[in-house]
Amino acid sequence: MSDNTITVRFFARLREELETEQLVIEARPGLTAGDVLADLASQGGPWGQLQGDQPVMVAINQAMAKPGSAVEAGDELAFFPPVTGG
Amino acid sequence: MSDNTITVRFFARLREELETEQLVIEARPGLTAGDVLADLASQGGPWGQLQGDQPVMVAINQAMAKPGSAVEAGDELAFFPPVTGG
Amino acid sequence: MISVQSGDFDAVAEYAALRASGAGTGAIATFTGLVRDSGDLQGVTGLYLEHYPGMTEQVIQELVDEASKRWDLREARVIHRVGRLALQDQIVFVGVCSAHRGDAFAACEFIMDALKTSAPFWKKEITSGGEHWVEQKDSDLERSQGWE
Amino acid sequence: MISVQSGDFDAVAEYAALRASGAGTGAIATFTGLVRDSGDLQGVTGLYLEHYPGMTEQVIQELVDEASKRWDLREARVIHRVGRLALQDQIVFVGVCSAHRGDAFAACEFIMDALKTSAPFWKKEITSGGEHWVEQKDSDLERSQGWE
Repeated sequence: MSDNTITVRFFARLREELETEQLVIEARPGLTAGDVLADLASQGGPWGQLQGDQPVMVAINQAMAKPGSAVEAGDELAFFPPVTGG
Repeated sequence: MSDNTITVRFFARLREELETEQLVIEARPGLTAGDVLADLASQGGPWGQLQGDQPVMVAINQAMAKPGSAVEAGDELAFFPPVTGG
Repeated sequence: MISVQSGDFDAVAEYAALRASGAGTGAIATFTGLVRDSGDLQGVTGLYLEHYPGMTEQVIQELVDEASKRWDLREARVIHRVGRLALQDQIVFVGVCSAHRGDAFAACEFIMDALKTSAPFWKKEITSGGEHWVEQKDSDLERSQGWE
Repeated sequence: MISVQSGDFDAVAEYAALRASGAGTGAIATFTGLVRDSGDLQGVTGLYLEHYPGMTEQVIQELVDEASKRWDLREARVIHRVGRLALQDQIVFVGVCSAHRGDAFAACEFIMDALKTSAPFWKKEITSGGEHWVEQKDSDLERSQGWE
């Protein structure tokens, strides 16, 4: 991971529908998980669902977070559907 | 079991303290489990506890019963302390 | 399957039997009780368990039937040992399977709680200083009454 | 002991490990989840389970730690499988031991309920007509919220 980037990971239905397991974005001051969601959703197509009706869960550095949580350079940000284990 | 008798069984602490596992009594019209307890308790000594402070449970023909339950010829009557299994 | 026995049981075989109960089973809950060193007296070295042959098995069957009415149960297996047991020995096994997790947990706990308060078993603690019959605990009665 | 693994687990060995947890253990409660044929769609032939390596294990550890704060727990073992599973395969195992029966039941059920709503696992149902990701059930959320 380079100095000024954030790794973004997708799981399960999102990973499949976005056809993306992982991507890397630039960090910027004041960036939140919700900003990243909005940026990605603005690409349209399947990405639009990141701001759609279905809930998207957020984790930062493998801990549950919220759309308002700040993300910084070096962070691992993840988006996924509500969990359905067990 | 003869025609006009009731078998009385004791378990656990009662069996040990009464030094009796089983005895046979005569049936009589209108007899209840409580009457049998009273008759046995009147012998005194350890038998007194059948009408003492500690609860005595009653079963008739291997089903839980009450002191007021009727016992008839051929029945199996049992007295025992509250259960402590598991 | 209900058994009151002096010999040990094989929790492994019991689990295998529960698992074999059919394609609709999604949840298996089991409980095993062991003899432990913290009874009413200090220094417990073992237990002696007595039952009322015939009545005990019948009461357990009624508890299982009651659980089957309240919850979706595919199979229930209850084993209770009697006779002399040492520390860490297995005393009791209750295993149930159901389509649903909540039913499996509830039925298993219900049967176990009811077993302690309704089935004719009596437990004597054996200590270095002697033996004594265990008294019924209010906490067990309360747990069981919580189901009524 | 917490494990997320693609291979099957041996409920027998897990039970033996729980039983070996020490002389203060009086109660062992276990839960096993199996793949069953009654999901959201008819004709389920199997499941595919995905997780978030690293985060999943950490979340499960936190659930076990939380259970240890609430109840007397001697040992807890949690195994969750991932990858492709067939009907009747074992998916998840939660086993706990405690001095007390009530604590064992409560901790086992709490961990299992929380696992379903908090740990990053996603389940896809495989049917003869295709595959689809399972949606979270309100009933699972409610069960878990009951513990809060």
